[in-house]
Amino acid sequence: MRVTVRLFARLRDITGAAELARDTAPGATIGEIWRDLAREFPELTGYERSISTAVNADYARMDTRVAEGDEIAFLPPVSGG
Amino acid sequence: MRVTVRLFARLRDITGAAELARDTAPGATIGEIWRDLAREFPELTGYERSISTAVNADYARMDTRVAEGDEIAFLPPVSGG
Amino acid sequence: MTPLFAIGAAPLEVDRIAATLAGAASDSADSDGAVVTFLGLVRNHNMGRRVHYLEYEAYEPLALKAFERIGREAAARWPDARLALHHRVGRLEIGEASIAIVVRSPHRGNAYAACRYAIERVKQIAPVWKREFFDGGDVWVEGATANPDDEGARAEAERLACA
Amino acid sequence: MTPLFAIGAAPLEVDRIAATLAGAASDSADSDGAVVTFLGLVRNHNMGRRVHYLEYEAYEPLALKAFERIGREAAARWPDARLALHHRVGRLEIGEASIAIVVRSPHRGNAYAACRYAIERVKQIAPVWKREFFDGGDVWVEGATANPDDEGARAEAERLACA
Repeated sequence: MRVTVRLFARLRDITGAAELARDTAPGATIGEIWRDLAREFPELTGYERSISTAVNADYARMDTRVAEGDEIAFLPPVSGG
Repeated sequence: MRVTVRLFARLRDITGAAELARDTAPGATIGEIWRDLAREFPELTGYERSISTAVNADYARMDTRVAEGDEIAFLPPVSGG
Repeated sequence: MTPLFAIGAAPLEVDRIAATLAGAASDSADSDGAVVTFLGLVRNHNMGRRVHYLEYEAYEPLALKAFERIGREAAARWPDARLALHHRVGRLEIGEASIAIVVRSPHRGNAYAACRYAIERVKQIAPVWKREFFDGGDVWVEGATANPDDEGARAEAERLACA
Repeated sequence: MTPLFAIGAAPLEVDRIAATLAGAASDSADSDGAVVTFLGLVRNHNMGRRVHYLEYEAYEPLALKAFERIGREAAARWPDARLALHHRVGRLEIGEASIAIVVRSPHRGNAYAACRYAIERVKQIAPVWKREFFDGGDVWVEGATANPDDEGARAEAERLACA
């Protein structure tokens, strides 16, 4: 099952990519995708407790299950305004 | 001793004049000028407790003494903004 | 150059007022992170009456001093906030602005507070009166007895400013 | 026509945003007595660092939904207040506006409160990030972990709005 992972701000700097395509098992959660990513890019680990996440441009939770073609976003703490 | 009395908003409507010249005794207070005016225009009496007053465009009190040539203003409750 | 404090018959130009304020302390303008602006508009109704238009009258020299006093009070309470305040007089149609207040500050909390404080103080101590023209008549609106030395009123303005 | 909620690279045009908001409910616009506007400006310093410029980045579709959500929250809390909110992204120089919020209401208290609430909520839940470029380096500023369902954060925004 293929999903798109989007990364912003410092998460993008760490991974070196604003967007990644990733294969994952059917029924995987966002949390599983994050942990795979953190294994690949260990610097992400420090963000585990402070990130937010979204699926298809709606806020979601780490236990949300993803589907084929979903766009998963990982969001570091925000600083707009 | 001659002073100028300025009247605003409904006080002006009551007296029919934005500005009046009045003769008063040397050392008169603003309160005395007001009471003379209220005798002349009895409708003013209702404002005795709610007016503010100024001398030469500075807020003053009813017991402030006036001097020759002063501009005395009587101000009904305000409604700016 | 538009002054920081003014009262007159011309329509209010918020952009020019804001530009004057930004320029008034150009060395500190770059450290401002917030601009809060208040516009008071003429409403089409008041106390159940349908309003056609308003006329504002002022004791202009004293009004100007009152605005400057409000500016000093705000600066004493929020030293990093700077304020401009213009009031209009004469006939105003529905939807037109009768007052414009612009505040700049490094911090948004102080900008909101000083701006709200200023409009509350205008309503307490500025020698300005509005006459409402409605169906079948007109009336001078009378609000607060102006007394700049009334510390209770000043404290109430500060409370409303959520300071 | 400028939308009520927007995010993009173009400089913010407060007059057009305000005009859109006034036109968005033209039947009720005549009963509005207050317009409160907030502009967030790029400051030349932050946490002791001299800032040269900022770059803002956003997850734009989610940011737009967050702004609309903030508009709905404000409308639920202050039903007579209406709100427009535009955020800018890309490189911003010192003194430029990164965000503009305009609120109209019949009553000034609600206009101030809804406007302050909106900027606090943006800082809590809008997926927008700023990168500060200062002497000798740059840093992504990281504030709040965005969680729109965090009722404690929402209540704090309401408390700051002095509601």
